[in-house]
Amino acid sequence: MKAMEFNSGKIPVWCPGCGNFAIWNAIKGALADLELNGKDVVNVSGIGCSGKMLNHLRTYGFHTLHGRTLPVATGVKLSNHKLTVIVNGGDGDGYGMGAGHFIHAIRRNLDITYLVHDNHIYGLTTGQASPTTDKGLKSKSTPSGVIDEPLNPLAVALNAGAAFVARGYSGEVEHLKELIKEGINFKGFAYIDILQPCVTFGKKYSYEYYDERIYKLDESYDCTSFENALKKVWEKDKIALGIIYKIQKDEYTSLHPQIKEKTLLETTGKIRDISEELQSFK
Amino acid sequence: MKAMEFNSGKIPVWCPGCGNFAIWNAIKGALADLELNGKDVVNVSGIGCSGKMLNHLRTYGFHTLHGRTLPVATGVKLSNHKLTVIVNGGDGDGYGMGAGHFIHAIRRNLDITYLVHDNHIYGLTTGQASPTTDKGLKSKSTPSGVIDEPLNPLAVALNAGAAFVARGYSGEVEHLKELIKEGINFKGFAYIDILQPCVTFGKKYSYEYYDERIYKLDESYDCTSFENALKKVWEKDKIALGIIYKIQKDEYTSLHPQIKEKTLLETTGKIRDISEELQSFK
Amino acid sequence: MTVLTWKIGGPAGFGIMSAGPMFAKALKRSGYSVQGYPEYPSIIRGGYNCYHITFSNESVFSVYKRCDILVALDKVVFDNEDITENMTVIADFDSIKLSEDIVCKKIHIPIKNILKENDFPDIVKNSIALGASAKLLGVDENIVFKLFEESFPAKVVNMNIEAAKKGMQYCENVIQNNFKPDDKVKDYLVMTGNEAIATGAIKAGVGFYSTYPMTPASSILHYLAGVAEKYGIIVKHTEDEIAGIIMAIGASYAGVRAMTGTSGGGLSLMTEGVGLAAMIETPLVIALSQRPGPATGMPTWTEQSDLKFVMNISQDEFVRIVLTPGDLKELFVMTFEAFNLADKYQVPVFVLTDKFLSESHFCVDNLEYDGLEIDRGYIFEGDESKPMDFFPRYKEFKNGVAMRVNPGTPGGLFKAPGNEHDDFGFVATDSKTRIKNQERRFRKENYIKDELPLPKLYGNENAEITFVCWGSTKLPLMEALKFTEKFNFIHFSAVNPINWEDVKNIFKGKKLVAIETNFTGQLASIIAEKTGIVIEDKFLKYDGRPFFVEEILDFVERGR
Amino acid sequence: MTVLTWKIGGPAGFGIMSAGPMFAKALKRSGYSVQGYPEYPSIIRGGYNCYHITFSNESVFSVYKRCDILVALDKVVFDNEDITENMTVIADFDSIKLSEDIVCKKIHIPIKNILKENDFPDIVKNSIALGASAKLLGVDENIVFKLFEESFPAKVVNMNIEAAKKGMQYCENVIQNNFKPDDKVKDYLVMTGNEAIATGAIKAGVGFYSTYPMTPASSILHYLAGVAEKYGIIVKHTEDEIAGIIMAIGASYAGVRAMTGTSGGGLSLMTEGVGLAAMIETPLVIALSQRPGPATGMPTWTEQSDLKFVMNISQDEFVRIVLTPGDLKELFVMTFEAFNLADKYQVPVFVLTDKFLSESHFCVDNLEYDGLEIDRGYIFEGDESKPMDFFPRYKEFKNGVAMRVNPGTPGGLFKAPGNEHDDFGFVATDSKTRIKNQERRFRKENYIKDELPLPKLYGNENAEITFVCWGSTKLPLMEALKFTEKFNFIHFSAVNPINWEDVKNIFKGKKLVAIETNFTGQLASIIAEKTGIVIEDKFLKYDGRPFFVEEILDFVERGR
Ligand SMILES: Cc1ncc(C[n+]2csc(CCOP(=O)(O)OP(=O)(O)O)c2C)c(N)n1
Ligand SMILES: Cc1ncc(C[n+]2csc(CCOP(=O)(O)OP(=O)(O)O)c2C)c(N)n1
Ligand code: SF4
Ligand code: SF4
Ligand SMILES: [Mg+2]
Ligand SMILES: [Mg+2]
Repeated sequence: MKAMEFNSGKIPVWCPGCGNFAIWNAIKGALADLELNGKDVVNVSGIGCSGKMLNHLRTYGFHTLHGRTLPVATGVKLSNHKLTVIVNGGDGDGYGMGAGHFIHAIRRNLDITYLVHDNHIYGLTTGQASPTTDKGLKSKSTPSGVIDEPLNPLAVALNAGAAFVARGYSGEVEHLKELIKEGINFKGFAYIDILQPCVTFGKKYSYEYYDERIYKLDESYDCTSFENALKKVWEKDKIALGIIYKIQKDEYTSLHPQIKEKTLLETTGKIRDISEELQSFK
Repeated sequence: MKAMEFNSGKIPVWCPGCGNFAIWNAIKGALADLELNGKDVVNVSGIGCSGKMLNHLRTYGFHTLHGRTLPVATGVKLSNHKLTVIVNGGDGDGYGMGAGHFIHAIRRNLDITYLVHDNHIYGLTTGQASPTTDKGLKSKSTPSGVIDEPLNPLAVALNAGAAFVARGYSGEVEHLKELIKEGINFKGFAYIDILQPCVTFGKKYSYEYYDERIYKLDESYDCTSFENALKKVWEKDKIALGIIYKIQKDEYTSLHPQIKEKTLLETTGKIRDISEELQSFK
Repeated sequence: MTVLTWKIGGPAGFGIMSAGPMFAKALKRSGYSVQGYPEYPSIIRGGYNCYHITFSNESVFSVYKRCDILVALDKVVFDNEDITENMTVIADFDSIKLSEDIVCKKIHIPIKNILKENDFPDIVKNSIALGASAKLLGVDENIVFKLFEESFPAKVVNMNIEAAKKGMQYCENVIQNNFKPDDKVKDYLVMTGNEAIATGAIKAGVGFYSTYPMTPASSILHYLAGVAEKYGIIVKHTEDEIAGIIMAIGASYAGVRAMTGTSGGGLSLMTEGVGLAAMIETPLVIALSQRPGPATGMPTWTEQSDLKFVMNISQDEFVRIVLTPGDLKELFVMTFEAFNLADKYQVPVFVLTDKFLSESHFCVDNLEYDGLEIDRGYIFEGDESKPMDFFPRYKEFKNGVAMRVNPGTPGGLFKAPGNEHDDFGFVATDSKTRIKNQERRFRKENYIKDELPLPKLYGNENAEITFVCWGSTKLPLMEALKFTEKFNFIHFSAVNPINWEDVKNIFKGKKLVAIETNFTGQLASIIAEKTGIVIEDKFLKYDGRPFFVEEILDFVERGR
Repeated sequence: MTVLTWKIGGPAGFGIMSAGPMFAKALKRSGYSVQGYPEYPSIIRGGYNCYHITFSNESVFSVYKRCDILVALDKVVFDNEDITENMTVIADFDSIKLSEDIVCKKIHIPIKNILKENDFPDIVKNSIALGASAKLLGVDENIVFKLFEESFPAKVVNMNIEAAKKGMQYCENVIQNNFKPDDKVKDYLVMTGNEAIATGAIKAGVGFYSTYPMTPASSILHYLAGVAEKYGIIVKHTEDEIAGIIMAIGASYAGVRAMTGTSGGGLSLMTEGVGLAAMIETPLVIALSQRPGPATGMPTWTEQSDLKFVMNISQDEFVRIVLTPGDLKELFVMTFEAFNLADKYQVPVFVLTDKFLSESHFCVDNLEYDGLEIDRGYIFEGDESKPMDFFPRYKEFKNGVAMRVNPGTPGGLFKAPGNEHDDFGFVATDSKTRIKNQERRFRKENYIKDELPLPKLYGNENAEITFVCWGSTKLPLMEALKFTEKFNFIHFSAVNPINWEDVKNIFKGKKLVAIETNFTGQLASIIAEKTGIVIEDKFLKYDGRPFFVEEILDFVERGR
């Protein structure tokens, strides 16, 4: 399938210029390049402008509750590990409401790809501060300015044990597409924080802001070093794009003898003989 | 008040030898040393063996829902910042159910002291695995062994922006007491992970295990360095006790002009003149 | 014609949601009673937004299906609205394909050209339309210009005034109506239901409001956040709704008047917290603005479908107060009283509203009453002589209620436990203590009952049909009542706990028809549960829209 | 005497909770019907634990207040139990202060000395007591020894056998009873309610079980985790109950039979998820084991107080199936059928139990029936010719139900949305679609009704009093029915949706008394809501204990 064939046919309702368009294109491109068939892909989306991605992909889709993408994705993947599971969510969705699931999903290292559309704001609900919003920003819910320290989600992910941590940018679609491909190919939990300008509510974090600061990690960067990665995620002023950390760890499905061969979908749902079980109660 | 006077009079129901006794003594000692009056202290406890601390202190107390200690503590402290707020919870309570609140409480840096009784297990519900349980441990809920990577809560806390990160140990009551005093004196969110042997369900993490590995940080250690701290929390084999990281940051109540002088308790709850407000709707 | 209706529509992002309310205010300042109703999808750009105003020289309460004057800011309006012959439509007909086929009273305004000629940005379209509308309806232009000054940044005020003037040029003929503007009305307030809740809470001395934003409750958060420093309130947008309610409980435990507010999805997450507040008997006010579900449902639409959820929320049983105000005054006063009830009875108090009531604009003469007084209930003042003593915080003081203690009070030490407990708050599970506590906690109902308003009859006592309603459905019924004597209605502004024997009397001899915006008839269910009276006739609507006045009149005409 | 009762008590940590059930099994293997009931606090050490066994040569169903033979492993037992003259008490009376003052039939066993003399560790106290009890009741010692072999690590088996033998030495006189053991019974099963649920789920082909541990539901998790690899089930202890239910929904969406289970507090956290399952019409089975609340409440005690919570859980309205089985067979079969119902109707199905039913042991002849069949409902098989086509997953196929599609199916693409949606699952909020969906989703109720069991009458048709009950209260009533003809009872093993017109017929002419372990009479409320029949007489208990047989007989004797 070609990238275009992954269009669902619904016209996106993002604001003109919104960074979500680029993410959309990158996902479609990645699916096409990897020669995946839409029927074998499940896109799990959160609630937010980011979550509307779901409507625009010709794949299976699950529009979860706000903040609950990762548990859905976990259930889906464990039940049918032949599916490619791609998760889209916002910074509010994933780092606010969903922060606990994020940490625990990382611990599991299940083979899914998690794309966070990090626009440093709540888009859909008209511009409240998110966990990645800078101190001082005035929003509807913080009219005197945010006073909570912004979260560095990549640093948290790394220290929670993430095996694949990357950063992409809506202004670099090709690069983002390649990252998503790497994420899908990675056998484990691939986490990609995507710098996504919100042209309507995201004041500071514009394309210009990012264009001045981003740079791409190249061959010379060793992404298997935890120290390197920590330095990168705490870097000030400049913003590194690319795979910041990637190591091999036990992938979660592989730790389940239940699904070594066939999927759970194939092996369960049939009546079982439990006479042996009942014997033990005699 | 003397330490003993902080006994509530209820006889503890922890198992003989449980690490919670030491934490109890350390808290009472700290309160006494700091010459605090029990009426000015609120102890917020989670649900678990750890949470039973509440019953044994002659202070105000709030037995929350499982996992919800930190939001309660936040509400209490913002409402009456003259109170000393000490939070006790378990590793299941705080790092499982409460992981999201933990991260967001850290971002706020509110002046409370958070003691996690980290016994690497669910005590009260008879020994299921917790987020800090090692891989491979067989428990009632993981009879074939845990397959999730254990969490390093101190590393996560540091990277979520914690300003005070410490580690104590039930086997070192005096040291723990001093830590708790430092925590209470710290103007901000003081987080202390306490190694607490569970003599009934905690197989590996016994007093012997810890006694062989712990060492205390001394003067020579610079706890204001993030790099140092990161190294300490990721140390293998040996286990550092003491203040691992401590820096000064804006404390949360101080960022609220509403409570610059008097407490919220003192200034609100009275009928307000809202004629000016209503005028704007004309 | 006793009322006129005006509507403005366009794509999301066109500023419909500021132009509409502004025009409602303009009409009010001209001396008309107004009611404004917004519709919009959960999308930042691209969907269809509209704002419908009903106005008259007599009081208006609710929204009609009918639209007399339509302002079409864009061609999408024609895809979304039924254009009828008698409608006056203000639009740039040049830029609409096949506009010849549209049959209506056209007022053509060459918006596109005006923009181009004057080098105006797109966003002033609204002001052009408002200018035209003002002219058409005889609204003094200075009222409009004044509103611009109040609403827009100084540097764009003049541009918008210029734009409005252009609009006026194209619109000479004033719509015929025999309205006599009422000078009194000019001083009335125009506000949304959520604003009435927020101001009621401010009046009541609220100290702490914490929640997570969720349509249609978010504007309570926004409003309170906006005035937090001015009134010394702490307002928190928390990491999720769980933290939202739990923080508020913490604040209340510390002695501060605390509140949270959300919609159904958020309330779902708060479920466990509601039970905690009940168990530790800490006062808590919860504003719930309903929207259609289940789950994410239809975030920007309206329904009254969480009543039974609220009546039964959280595990096990406990007393909760459920208030269901039906208009601005009730919202304001009941929010105010909710804090008193919470403090006096130490139970969770719900103030229910819905998207229609929360986000629509209504007119009210005034909200400052004499006689609003604060009652914080029984609070132990302390005993300096034995500062470290435990206090029987959960021992009955009066009417099932025990004395509260604010931490910090000498001699008031106690434990606030989610567990069942003895008088001091220490865990207890013996049979006697449990029974004593459950009975004491429920005893409060007997006293609360006497404080809550009974359902009230509106209209002619002997009408053929008696609608039974709650919450916002009062409004379309009030409006419909102007046109017929065939029905009256009974409105519940509180549902629990109330004196159901009295309700039976009120019902006596009436042909009852339940009218609710939900699928099953939830109040009707509760009535059956509490009284055994089964209301067979139900007029239910569950498409996310409020009852339009015409629908009620139709129903009454049809005879059922 | 038709039944005997035996009880063992001691501090937590003494092994009461393994000794009790073991002795129940010993009695069953001797040919007696048994019922075992544990009581313990939410503490690992120090509180008072006890385990009460009722047994007879006829079927026994439930627990008595009475205790005929008490094994007191420690002096705390005397603080917690009412000792009566006729009681036989097995204890080390030497180590009990003022034991002279205790009036009862004493069987003294010098446990302390036995331990010391034989160098036994404290933990074998139980085995000494079991030995004595076996002797006293005429239980063959080999049955006891065999149980030790099955239960204890090999290296301590002999020590325990020795200990039991010592106990036997002190206890010669066999209690008089005219029981004739029944050989059939020896082959019966002894299991807890939670075990019946777990085995029912296994039988039904469950593939995924995810939750967070919470008493008294945890043992379902533990049981399933224990056999997960054997049966190829994935069992997850998740970070919280929210993840628990949401993961299960994800699994079900992927096509796997999925289940979660919890108690009230956990269900509170799952509230939003229940609505999600309903909105995306994904099958889900939820086992709820009730305990007293509100909030943390009394974690290790029993109550039936979440029925109305479940009936109304989550925002807005949707069809949910509520099953309320009353004994092991019903639990097993209904859990099995819950999966079929969930698959066929694509709605959440609740299986309610409570601590009493979940953690007590009961006797049942067998649980393997013919006729249990799996029905996965309508599933779209795919269309290879157009693999990338969207499929109308939410278009009615039959009886309100649409065809499910497992992701991966060619030509079955769709969106599963928490939002209101069109046939393909894309967001839709227009009035027509909303109405169509709500009506279709609710239409299922008409068909489910016909599949669920109606309440069933037990006992003499013409008895004076007819108790109305649900869930586990069936058991004490069954037991009490042995002793009197004065009452019969109607048991609801399913509450929603059922055919309430039929229920009215069943009720006709009966003097109804609601009997429930909760404060308000929740089933009675629901009956009033659904039928208008108000049951004024209620026999309610809300102290965390199940109804004891004597209490029911007393009530019946008193005539109300
Ligand atoms: C339980 C619950 N609470 C609140 C909401 C309302 N809500 C929907 S999206 C959203 C914030 C979205 O922010 P983010 O995740 O950053 O997504 P973005 O729109 O920026 O892509 C909120 C608060 C909801 N749907 N559910
Ligand atoms: C919502 C909810 N889910 C589950 C429980 C049951 N529960 C109580 S304590 C606990 C685990 C305690 O573990 P931890 O926090 O580590 O405390 P510890 O007993 O080890 O000190 C659980 C699962 C509960 N009380 N509430
Ligand atoms: S509000 Fe922001 S994130 Fe949402 S669609 Fe518009 S630009 Fe994109
Ligand atoms: S179970 Fe473990 S944590 Fe709990 S009281 Fe016993 S030793 Fe302490
Ligand atoms: Mg965002
Ligand atoms: Mg623990």
